[in-house]
Amino acid sequence: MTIQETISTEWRLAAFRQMSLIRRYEEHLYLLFLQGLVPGTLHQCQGQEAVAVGICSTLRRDDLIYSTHRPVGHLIAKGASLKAITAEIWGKATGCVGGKGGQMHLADFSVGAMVSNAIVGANIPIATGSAMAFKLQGLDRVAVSFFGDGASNIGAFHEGLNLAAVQNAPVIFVCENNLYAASTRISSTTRITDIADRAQAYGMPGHSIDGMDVEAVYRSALEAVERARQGRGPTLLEYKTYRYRGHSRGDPCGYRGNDEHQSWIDRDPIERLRTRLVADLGVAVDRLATIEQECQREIEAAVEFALASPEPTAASCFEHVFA
Amino acid sequence: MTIQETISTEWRLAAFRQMSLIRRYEEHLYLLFLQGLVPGTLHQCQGQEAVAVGICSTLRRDDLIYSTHRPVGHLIAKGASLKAITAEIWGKATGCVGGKGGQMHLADFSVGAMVSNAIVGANIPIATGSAMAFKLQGLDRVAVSFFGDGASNIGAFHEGLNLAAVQNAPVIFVCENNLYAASTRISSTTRITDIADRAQAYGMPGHSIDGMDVEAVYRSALEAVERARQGRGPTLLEYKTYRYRGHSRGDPCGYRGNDEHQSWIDRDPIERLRTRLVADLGVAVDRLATIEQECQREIEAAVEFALASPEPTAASCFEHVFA
Amino acid sequence: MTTTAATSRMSMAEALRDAMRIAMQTDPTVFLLGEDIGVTGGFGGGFTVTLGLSDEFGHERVIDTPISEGAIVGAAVGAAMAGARPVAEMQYGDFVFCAMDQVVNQAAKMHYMSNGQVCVPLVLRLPVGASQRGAQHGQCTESFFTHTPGLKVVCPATPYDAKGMLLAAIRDDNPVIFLEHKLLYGGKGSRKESASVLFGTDVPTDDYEIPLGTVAVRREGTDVTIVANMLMVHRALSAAELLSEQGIEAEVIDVRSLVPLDIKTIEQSVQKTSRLLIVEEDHLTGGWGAEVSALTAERALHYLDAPILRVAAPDTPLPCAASLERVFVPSVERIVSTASSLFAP
Amino acid sequence: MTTTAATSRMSMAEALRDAMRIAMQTDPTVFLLGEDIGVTGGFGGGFTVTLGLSDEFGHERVIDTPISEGAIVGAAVGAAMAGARPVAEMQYGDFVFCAMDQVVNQAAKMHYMSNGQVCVPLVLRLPVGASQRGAQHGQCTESFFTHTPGLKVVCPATPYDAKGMLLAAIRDDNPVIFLEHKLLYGGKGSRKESASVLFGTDVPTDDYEIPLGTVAVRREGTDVTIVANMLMVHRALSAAELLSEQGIEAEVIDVRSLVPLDIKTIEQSVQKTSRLLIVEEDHLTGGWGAEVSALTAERALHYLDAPILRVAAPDTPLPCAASLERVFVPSVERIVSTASSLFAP
Ligand SMILES: Cc1ncc(C[n+]2csc(CCOP(=O)(O)OP(=O)(O)O)c2C)c(N)n1
Ligand SMILES: Cc1ncc(C[n+]2csc(CCOP(=O)(O)OP(=O)(O)O)c2C)c(N)n1
Ligand SMILES: [Mg+2]
Ligand SMILES: [Mg+2]
Repeated sequence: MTIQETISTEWRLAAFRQMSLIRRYEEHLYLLFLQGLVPGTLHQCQGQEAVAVGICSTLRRDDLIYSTHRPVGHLIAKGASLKAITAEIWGKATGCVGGKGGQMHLADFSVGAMVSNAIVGANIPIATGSAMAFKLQGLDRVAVSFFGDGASNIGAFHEGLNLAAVQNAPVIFVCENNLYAASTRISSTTRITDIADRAQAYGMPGHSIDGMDVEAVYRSALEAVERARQGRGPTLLEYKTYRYRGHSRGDPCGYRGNDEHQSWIDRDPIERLRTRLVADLGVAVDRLATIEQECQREIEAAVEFALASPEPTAASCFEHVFA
Repeated sequence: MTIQETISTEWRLAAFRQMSLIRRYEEHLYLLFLQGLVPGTLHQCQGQEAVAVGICSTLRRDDLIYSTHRPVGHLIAKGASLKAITAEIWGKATGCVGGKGGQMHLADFSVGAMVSNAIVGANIPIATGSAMAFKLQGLDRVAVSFFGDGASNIGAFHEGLNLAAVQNAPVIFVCENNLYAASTRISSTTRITDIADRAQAYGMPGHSIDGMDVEAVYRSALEAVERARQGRGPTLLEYKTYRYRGHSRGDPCGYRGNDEHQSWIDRDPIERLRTRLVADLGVAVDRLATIEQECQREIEAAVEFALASPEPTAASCFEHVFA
Repeated sequence: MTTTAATSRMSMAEALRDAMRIAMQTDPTVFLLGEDIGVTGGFGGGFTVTLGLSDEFGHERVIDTPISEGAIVGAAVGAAMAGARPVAEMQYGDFVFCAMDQVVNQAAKMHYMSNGQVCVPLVLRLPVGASQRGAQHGQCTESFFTHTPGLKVVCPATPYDAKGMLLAAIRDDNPVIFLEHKLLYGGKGSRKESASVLFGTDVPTDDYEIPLGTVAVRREGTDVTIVANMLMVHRALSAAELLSEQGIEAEVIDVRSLVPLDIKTIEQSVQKTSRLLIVEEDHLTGGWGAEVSALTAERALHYLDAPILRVAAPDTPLPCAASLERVFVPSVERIVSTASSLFAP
Repeated sequence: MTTTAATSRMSMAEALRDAMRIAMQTDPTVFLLGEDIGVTGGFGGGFTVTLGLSDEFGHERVIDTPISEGAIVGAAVGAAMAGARPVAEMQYGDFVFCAMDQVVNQAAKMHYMSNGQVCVPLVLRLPVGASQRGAQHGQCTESFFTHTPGLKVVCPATPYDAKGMLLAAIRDDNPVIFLEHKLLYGGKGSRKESASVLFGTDVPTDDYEIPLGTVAVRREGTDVTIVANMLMVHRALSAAELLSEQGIEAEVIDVRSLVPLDIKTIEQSVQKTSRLLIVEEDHLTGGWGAEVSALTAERALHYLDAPILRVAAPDTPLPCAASLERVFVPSVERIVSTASSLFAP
């Protein structure tokens, strides 16, 4: 029995639900942003849902993920409270970190989602350290570091991957290669095309995978997670994907072409999974529509919660500097 | 005509002279150190002479080299004033940087030897920047960064090589892999054996070469330097070599074995070249002995100069903070 | 400032751009490097400052780098030592910590370590200041640099100063840390910061320099000296108006250059007013204000009629929510009330 | 300090080693990481501090890392957030600039950014101080950290304090920057620093902690308060003896903890002596002494009979030659003459 065969319709329906929740959440926020209703900055992940969902579906609740400035997908996929992250984006007292974090710094410690990091690449050695701590304590937990193509050029990537390899740390490095770091195309910041090739430099396995196919993500992640859990060390997983919207709020994407954009939308991970479920597996179209409506309601409830929540107190600015 | 055939006896004699000067200089210092006569710290390069000499023999005076905490070989090979570097080691006013630098910070700007750097790896992006400036100014000068196996694990290596590659900068990265970073063997700090393999991660040529054979060093360097000078970009050159003495003053090398040590001494680059000159090319043994005596006299004169030189003035402590 | 020169209305972002344009026109060794600064169809850096410059000067002189802060500064150091005049940008000032070795151990020290034989004429531009992006995107990092010998540290508060000081900084033979407050850029359209305070003033279109190492007395007064920089200059000026209504005339000094620091002018002002209040957005403990206070306590102690007070950001990381950021960043009200307290009987 | 406990003569290096041994024995989540700290047949770090610990606790708990300062601190942050108590070492304090993002943007901020939901109980050990190795191997880096909210910063001056404070630091739930002066290690044999001043004192062999956040009054006096840390405590004490011969009785306060800072004790001393002299090996401008001065100018101005003076390293990079280093590092003579000047009519 190959791993592929173990993917059940239930798993696919769950993945469909999560990807839909992420997509619809991000689109909902985008519409609110266009109306000037979202405070602070905004880095969205439409198009990249399959990576977040495929990876996190292989993790246990006590495994840790370290996300980035673009955290919503990862957080939702790991099971974070939608209300708490939404309230955080609105800077409310009920936010997952009490309004101190904002959109780039989301967390839900109850499900192993650590504070997402807005210093590109910084979470790579940090996730490695968590993995080292698991190993030291004899635990079979794993840590995941999410980062982008752009992050693979920073020193922390090099140092973190090398240390993880030599320490045989139970960590999985997930590079979402969406071809751009902000406005800068990958071809102008490195001469290689597959970030996964860098794994060789550390004597670590590296795989470059279609990030628009949640099943491919799941299978590759499962292998890497099991490998890590069994004490056989880290893996670098690169997923080719695309961010549909701008890098951050108000980015009109003048640096990339419509054709390229469309070619990725044509491979949309959610539509691909919908087709598979409906055409190949005979799931009723309505069942998926129901799921989507449920997502929508959950999103609206989360936004309502956020809007209705109180501002943090002035005193809370001074709290939690020291433990 | 292959490049190999262009190596002349004159070239070999010059290389023999330079390697002998380096070796004898370092050994002379070592003996003085044992007598407690050398101030400050001491990082010596006995065993690694072929790399310094082979590389620098392919450089022009106006090419820049950036050395490390272990700079003597590189500096001598680039033609630096022996008196000025010796006076610097003794902290004298006549030192190449007026006593401000000490053993780890030697320079001779008249021959393109920049201040050697004691932050491991830091000179990698710096050399890259000099190369970028040459390119910007339309000059055909090149920059060389020397560093060790240990340095290949620091973020600056990664960032510097990647930037150089993508900028097509005329820089040559020379990794002297002497198997140890201080007391730590390379096998415990990375899972790969050839640092040159890391070049692939940047789409850059990388070569692993015998660093105990000055002719092999020369040939590989010539190719890389010409490549850079012609605007075809950087190269990573790794040389397998060995440091005969301790990492720094007073290191008894308890972390490595005598057999290993002896196996490298058996391939000593100076003795190898002597054999080649005498046995293959018919150079008289005496001629080499004369060269060695000349080196010895030069060294003694340099030390005398240093010892006889005045201390820097107290006022000079406050000079040259700003230009 | 020659009053006959032609002027044009410029935001600080435009004034900085104008300075870089003139510097690049007048000196072929000047070049820019940073992330997203020259991409065609892109942003012109995080705050539009370099917009259009790659069209004018080409991608060889407006270099889009990988996300490699250490190599950005390192390459600038190497280029500067090899005869060029690089202007490096961190997209946000906070990222300079990724490049700190190159700033502190390399750029700052190489002139000294070479015993004066090489110079490191680079400019490192750092957008600083709170702007609702949280703890890793809004720190005021002045005092990490003022404490590092070998670095000049400047921080203009107006478009006019921004242009003249950037030109002077690029032409200076030393490494210059050039701090730019995000809320002072005054950019237009979607990339304007929401709480911006300064939208444009008349700036000469020609080539001029403001000597580094000078302060600017923005308002004369007899009762209290308020020393501030960047955004806080503007808040101090607003505070001064309110204080004036209470009968307190504040002298407001803009320390647009922190290193070198014109402590003489501050000292003279304190001798006149006998009271000193320092206002900074940097954290209180060990901010540049501590040094100004210490210098005053050393040089002018006997002129003082009241304790030296500081209004600064608290010793907490920067929180993100607007409501918390307002608590964090010194406000006009805090400046007024602290200044008033110096006159309490 | 319980006087009944068994003691043993220890250098500071030995006292630190003893602290780590006890911490590792009493808590299985404590581990060490750094360069050359555990290699069999190796050095035990740059200054023998960890010598033998890998034999005792294995290479899994005494981890020799690659030369990757950023990853050393980053891994410590991640390990600390996952339930371990890492003790990370920079071989020389100067290399911390390679890891500054992890210190300033990560370690210091994560507790706050998590709204108190995670802790970062790590210790970062930094050997500091001039020892004839030049500009990149001898900086005193205190004030980069005292200015970063979220970090505790401590700097023992004696073997007894070193052991008790390291134990407290390891068990503290916050990131603690632990500065160790090279000339105070007092190591033996070939790895002893040539100008070492402190070779060994009686230190309890049992498990004890010195609460972080305390200062130690090393000498009582009525005429001038001298505040110093690390090596400078010893020089200040020597200076105090010479001053005493001039009839000046100095009170010497060892600020072994810079964050938290017990400013109260300093203030009370100044209220008694009316004179304050600060002595630090860090650069003058923006050193921790500036903050102590500023706090005093704010809280105790009216008690002062003389300007607040600072004796510090100059604002130059650290030169290497012994003759220049002697000019750079504050000497007993400079302390004496500056203290005396406070009494000039
Ligand atoms: C060290 C650092 N440098 C620069 C930035 C500014 N910045 C934020 S996101 C980003 C692009 C990141 O690209 P990538 O890693 O590909 O992730 P993506 O945004 O595509 O998800 C940049 C340059 C930062 N946050 N941190
Ligand atoms: C950033 C940094 N980390 C650590 C050190 C301390 N250190 C000096 S030399 C050295 C070993 C360097 O090894 P390698 O790069 O192989 O060069 P080698 O000494 O073998 O020539 C170390 C760890 C340093 N100088 N800089
Ligand atoms: Mg990307
Ligand atoms: Mg080596």
